[in-house]
Amino acid sequence: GSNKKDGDYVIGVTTLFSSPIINEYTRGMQEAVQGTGVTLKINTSDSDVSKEASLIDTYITQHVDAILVDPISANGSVPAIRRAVNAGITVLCYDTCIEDSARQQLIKGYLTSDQEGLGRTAGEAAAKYITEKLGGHAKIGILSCDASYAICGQRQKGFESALAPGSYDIVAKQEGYVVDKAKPLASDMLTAHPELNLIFGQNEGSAIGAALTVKSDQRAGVHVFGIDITTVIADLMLQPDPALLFTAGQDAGKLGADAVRATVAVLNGTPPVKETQLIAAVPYSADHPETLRAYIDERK
Amino acid sequence: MKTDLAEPAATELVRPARPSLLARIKHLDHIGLLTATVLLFVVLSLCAPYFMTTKNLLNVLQQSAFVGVIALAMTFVIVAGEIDISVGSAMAFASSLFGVLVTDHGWSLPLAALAVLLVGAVTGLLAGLVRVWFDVPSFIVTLALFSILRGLAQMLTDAVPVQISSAGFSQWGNGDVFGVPVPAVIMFLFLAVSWFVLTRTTFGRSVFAVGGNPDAARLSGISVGRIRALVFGLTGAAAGLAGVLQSAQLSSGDSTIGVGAEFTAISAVIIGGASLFGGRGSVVGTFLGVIFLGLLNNGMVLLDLSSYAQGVARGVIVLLAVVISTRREGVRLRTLLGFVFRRARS
Amino acid sequence: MKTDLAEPAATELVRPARPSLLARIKHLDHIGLLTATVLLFVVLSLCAPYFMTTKNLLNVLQQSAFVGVIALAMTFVIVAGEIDISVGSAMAFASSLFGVLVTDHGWSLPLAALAVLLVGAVTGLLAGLVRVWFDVPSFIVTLALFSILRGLAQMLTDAVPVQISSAGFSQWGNGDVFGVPVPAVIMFLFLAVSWFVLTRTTFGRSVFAVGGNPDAARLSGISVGRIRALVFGLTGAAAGLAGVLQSAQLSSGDSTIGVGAEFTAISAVIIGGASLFGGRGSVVGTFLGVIFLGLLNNGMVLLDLSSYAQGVARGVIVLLAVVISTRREGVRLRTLLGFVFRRARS
Amino acid sequence: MPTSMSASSAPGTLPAISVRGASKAYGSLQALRDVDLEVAPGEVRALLGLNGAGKSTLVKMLSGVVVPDAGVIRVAGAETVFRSPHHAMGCGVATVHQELSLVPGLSVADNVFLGRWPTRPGSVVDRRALQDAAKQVLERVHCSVAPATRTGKLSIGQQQLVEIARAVGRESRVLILDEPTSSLSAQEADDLIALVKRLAATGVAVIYISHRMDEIHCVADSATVLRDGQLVGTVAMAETTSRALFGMMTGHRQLEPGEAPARPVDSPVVLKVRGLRSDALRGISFDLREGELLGVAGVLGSGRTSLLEALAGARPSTGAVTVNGVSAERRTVGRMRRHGVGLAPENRRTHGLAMSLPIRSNILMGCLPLVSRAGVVSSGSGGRLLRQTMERLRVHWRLNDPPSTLSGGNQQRVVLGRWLANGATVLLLDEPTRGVDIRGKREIYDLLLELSASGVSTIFATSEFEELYRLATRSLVLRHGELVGDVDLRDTGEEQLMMLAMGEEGLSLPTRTGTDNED
Ligand SMILES: Nc1ncnc2c1ncn2[C@@H]1O[C@H](COP(=O)(O)OP(=O)(O)OP(=O)(O)O)[C@@H](O)[C@H]1O
Ligand SMILES: Nc1ncnc2c1ncn2[C@@H]1O[C@H](COP(=O)(O)OP(=O)(O)OP(=O)(O)O)[C@@H](O)[C@H]1O
Ligand SMILES: [Mg+2]
Ligand SMILES: [Mg+2]
Repeated sequence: GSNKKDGDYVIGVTTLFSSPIINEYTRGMQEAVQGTGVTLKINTSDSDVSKEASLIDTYITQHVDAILVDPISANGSVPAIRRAVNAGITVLCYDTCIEDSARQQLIKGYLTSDQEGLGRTAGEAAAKYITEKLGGHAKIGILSCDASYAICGQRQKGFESALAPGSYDIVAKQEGYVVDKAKPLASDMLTAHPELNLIFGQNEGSAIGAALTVKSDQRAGVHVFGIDITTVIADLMLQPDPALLFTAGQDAGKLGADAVRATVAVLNGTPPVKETQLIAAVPYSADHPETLRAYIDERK
Repeated sequence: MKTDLAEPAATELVRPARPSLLARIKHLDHIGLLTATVLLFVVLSLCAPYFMTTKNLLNVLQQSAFVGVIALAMTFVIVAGEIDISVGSAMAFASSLFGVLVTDHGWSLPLAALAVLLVGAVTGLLAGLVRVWFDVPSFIVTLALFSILRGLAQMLTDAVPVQISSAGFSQWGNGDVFGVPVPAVIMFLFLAVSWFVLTRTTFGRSVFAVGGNPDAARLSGISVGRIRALVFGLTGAAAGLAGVLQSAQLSSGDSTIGVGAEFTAISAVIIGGASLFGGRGSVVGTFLGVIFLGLLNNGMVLLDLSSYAQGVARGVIVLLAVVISTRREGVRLRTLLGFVFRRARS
Repeated sequence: MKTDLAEPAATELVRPARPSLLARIKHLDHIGLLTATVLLFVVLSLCAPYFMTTKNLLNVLQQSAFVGVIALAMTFVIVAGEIDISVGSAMAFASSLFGVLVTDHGWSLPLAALAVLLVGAVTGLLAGLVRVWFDVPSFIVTLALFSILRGLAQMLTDAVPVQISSAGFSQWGNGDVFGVPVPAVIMFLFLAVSWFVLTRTTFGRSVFAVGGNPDAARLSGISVGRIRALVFGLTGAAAGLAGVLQSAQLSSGDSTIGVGAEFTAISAVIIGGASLFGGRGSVVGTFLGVIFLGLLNNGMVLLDLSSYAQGVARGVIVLLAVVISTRREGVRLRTLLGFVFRRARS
Repeated sequence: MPTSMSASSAPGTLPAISVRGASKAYGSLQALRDVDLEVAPGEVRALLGLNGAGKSTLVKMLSGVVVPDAGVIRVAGAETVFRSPHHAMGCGVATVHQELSLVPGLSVADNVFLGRWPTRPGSVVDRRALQDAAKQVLERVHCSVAPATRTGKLSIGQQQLVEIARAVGRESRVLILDEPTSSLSAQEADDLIALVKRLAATGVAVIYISHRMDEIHCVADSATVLRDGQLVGTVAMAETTSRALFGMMTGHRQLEPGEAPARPVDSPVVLKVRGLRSDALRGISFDLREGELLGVAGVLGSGRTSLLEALAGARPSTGAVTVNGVSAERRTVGRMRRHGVGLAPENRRTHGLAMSLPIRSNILMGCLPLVSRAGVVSSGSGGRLLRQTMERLRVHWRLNDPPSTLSGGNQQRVVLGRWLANGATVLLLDEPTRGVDIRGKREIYDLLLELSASGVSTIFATSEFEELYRLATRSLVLRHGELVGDVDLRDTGEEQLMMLAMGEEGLSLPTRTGTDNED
């Protein structure tokens, strides 16, 4: 309903689940609508496709002007979104999105952190480290979230694409993206593969879990490259000779803000942007403590 | 005797006094739950905008249908004095299997659906047989199944949702019959059937007998083991059905669905007035319980509660609902409050 | 009578025979579970490289400690004939609360820890009281708490882990005493204490009495309600402790931890030979169960099993373990197999 | 009724049921060894024996519950092997087992036809047919309960009748009753016996187990006696005496029952009750003197259990109770225990004992404060206490075995032991010898007399006059929760007592619940 006056839009937002990164998204969104008359309805779908569907249906009944969705499943989320579009609601994706054909048809815009880029950024840092510190070859362990979330697969792809072929073997891979599960997994992984000298954590939980383990198991030889930035991660990297050397942070706050702005723009009649708008990864390295401190201070 | 467990207070020590008038009229059960539901309904229609729209109420029905089907079957399990916490995983497994059969193996939809229901029923049956033969509490057997089926589902799909591209199919999940969502229609059919089976057939009576006093049942020639195994076959099939419907709604086979469904279903059954110790329960009560929970979830979103607050509110309200609906004679809120205060004082 | 539930076969129809010799020597219980554990141990040390290293075994101890503490407390709950499925959320709540108290309110670590334990105990106690006063099955009460506490934890931290930066603190979770990880040490202390309490104190005896036959207990002057409430206070406190330890290990207060801990803990207790129907169980058995599960998880990772396969394997093996360890007199694998075959034939 | 109609003597007629060389061992224990039994149509055969003699085992064999190790069963001459209880019933052998086997959640009608509900095509229960059939059967056993009543609401006695109705409803050729009257009031027992006779008259063969001699004499044509799992012999009742039967059961001749001790008049009052009221009690007042054995008589539902429970603090009550001069306020079981008052409940299995726990714990659970310091149980004093208690009870139990391994009499003594160990001075016993054999009874009687001599006062509720007169010289009589008599038994006959207990209503069964429809 773009016949409305600018300012009094209602936007329904779905989030995947409750996590620091996702809080950054919503924080950015909230900040973006400060002052403008736009109201946000934010609900989490708890990584449950059917709950997501019911959320979207509820937004439809509430006659929201637009829905900003972080779809759980490339296919599974389509029908609900289609219902929304058929009900004349503008739908945009952020973070993740639905499969392409449907997306072209239904989605008025898609903003995401460059997932592959995140992986690549981490990968490049790792590649540098491998040539400089590991004499050109690494035995890598992966703590993954890709069994549960497609974007993690893209991150993995990006990460490997940045590594010189033959410069690494992936010797172990375990699915563990919640920190209390990830830590024991990392620990067992290190035990099973003493030769292991580099861990890639596909998300915040796995990166933290790996870093903590390397410390507590005193495996000085092993270093962690991760994805996502949180105060906890920053703090870990600021410690003396940190285990977590590098993380490719999503600029989640910016993503959230831009996503809302894009939505409002579309509602105001600016033509929708069909191609994906990528928010660049922000590199955080243990070698540059000042950026890390800055990150933490912003959130004090 | 089991019921001693169900109502410790109701054993010889404190026998129910001669039935009060209130108790007499209450032979249309569920008065407590009904009151609660109506209350919730009124509150929401007053506070929550858009709640009282046909569209929204139909939504609630559709959203409740999936877990509803499971809860109805769960009623049999619980009346028989058992419990099944594997249904959520079973749903995911069914959905995944369905996706794989249709998309990767090109089975026809009805055939695949049938196969999935069958597999579900058989899995449940096997679980039931393990419970019976080795006399392991069903909580444990189904806990194991809970972990096994989720794993199998992920193996089948490699945890990547399997697209099921067929316009007709998504109608199973999203279409409607004279405006009523298909899943809701199916739930109603299932309600009618299971009501009839539980209250009118020998199987239903036997379920009550087994739940109420297994020894008595055994002595009267009721094959306790068979009944126990069968009820798990029932939840298995129901989970299969729910899985297929869910796949239809999502037009894909997905191994991540159904998390926590077991808890919702069990809550619904208990809210519906069944006893976890067997021998007591009704599908109508369960249905009310399902609707109650559906309204609750829907209402909390409409009221813009934060997802955190929703968790808290859900817990509290479910507990209240159970307390109200399981008071022996109907609602009796007075006594309830009196209770709290008396305790508070002493 | 409760035990009728526990062993349908062992009601009047089949009274336990006067103890056979096998049964007599088996008064050091857990022979079945011990066998299973040893078996697992041998298999792993043969197949899994690096399994048989002190480091790794210490790791297993440390990783088992968190759920271990909870399982030990859970033993009391289950022996009393109750169940507590809120412990996972309680852990998250405790961790979050701890983080907030220390970081945001600058409490000293010990003070905060004490406060968290206290809050945990009180929460559990309240849950217990609700269960007693309103005579709602503990499954439901704790299911509600399960949802409430998770919500509160997220509210407290806004789902963002609260950094607890204090070198000394992380020692609580990662340090060691003469090489033994601190959490493990704490678990052993907890084991010793709870063994003493359950077997040597009037409270422990009362827990058994209440679980064995609440009416008999009541008529013997044991305050059944008090006991029931107290055991939940115990799990509450234990979850608090586990939460603090976990926070120490992660040096942050985190609202996402502890998912599924309730199932692991309950499995451990049942594997340990306790009866879900009360009156039977032992902390030593539970401890063995915890170790068994710890070894299992560790082994599966060492064997580089995919996370899917792990789910399946865990389910199957847990079920086997329970079957083996709950056979009435010790192991008796022969009968077990005989059973299967007989059934298979008929 | 004429014993001549006993067909056992009449040659030629095929026995309705017969078993030859029946043997059954439970693990190491030989519960039954090479027993023969033969019952003719229309015959009422009493099956006698002490606790653990093997009666129920034999019964379970004849009803397909246990599979005999050896032995041939013939029904109406045809050799049969019972595959299941169901099969046995199919063959016309209906059984009322010692333990109640009803489904509390189902209606009376459902229970009467449990597992064989009348159906319409598609195994749909024909509810009208069910109601009608149930009504008829219930009338036949003179049970006034409405078929739609929820069974859980009935009293034990009424439930027992429903059980019997179930057996009768099967129109079977053989009816087995395992201690059917053990939970019935005298009145109900008489009704039951009348019923059994009517059935026998219609040609049904009845096997009747009971520990009550008076009953046996008026119902049975003949008696088969078991001892230690072996057949001692079968005799026609007409040609034997109670004492002969006692002899066969116990293996040696019985001594004469002793006289109840004279009521102590001068000894101090230990328990003073004034205006005791509860949901089921209407202002009861009486005194109990030290060492006194006080009986409580009344028909089913008269309030005996309520009275004892109220005194024990197990059920809320108002009114003044003074124990040894100390008034007992806000009575709970815990507080009354501290006053030295303890209750042995009516139903051992469901309220007295925890069968999953060893005997040791079952005794100690009543006296934890005694054997513990600062909440820590001292195994030393615990063991000592247990030893003393076993000496007082004159038993040697394997304290780590569950009570389920003990006979009825010994199980009752475990509960008594709990209170003796606790140093109780006032014992409240509800039906203390229910389901206990004569030897067990005698032992319990001796124990109680001994205790009273040592100054322990006892109030016991009983439905057996024999027991009442055997133990007490004074008895309270309750009717509808009112104290209608405090009589000296030496000058009050059973008939008078009956009249008092039942009042004008005479012989009609008291209904204790309205019949509210649950369907
Ligand atoms: N299932 C069983 N397992 C082991 N022993 C048993 C079992 N059932 C009965 N027994 C033992 O067999 C013997 C005979 O038991 P049974 O119940 O037949 O005696 P009974 O004559 O019925 O005694 P009561 O008069 O107390 O009913 C007893 O010693 C009893 O302990
Ligand atoms: N099952 C019951 N349902 C409802 N009221 C009951 C029940 N049993 C007892 N009552 C009430 O309590 C009163 C006393 O019952 P109580 O059992 O104490 O008497 P009793 O003489 O001990 O009967 P019994 O012979 O069963 O022991 C009854 O008159 C009745 O009013
Ligand atoms: Mg017997
Ligand atoms: Mg009584």
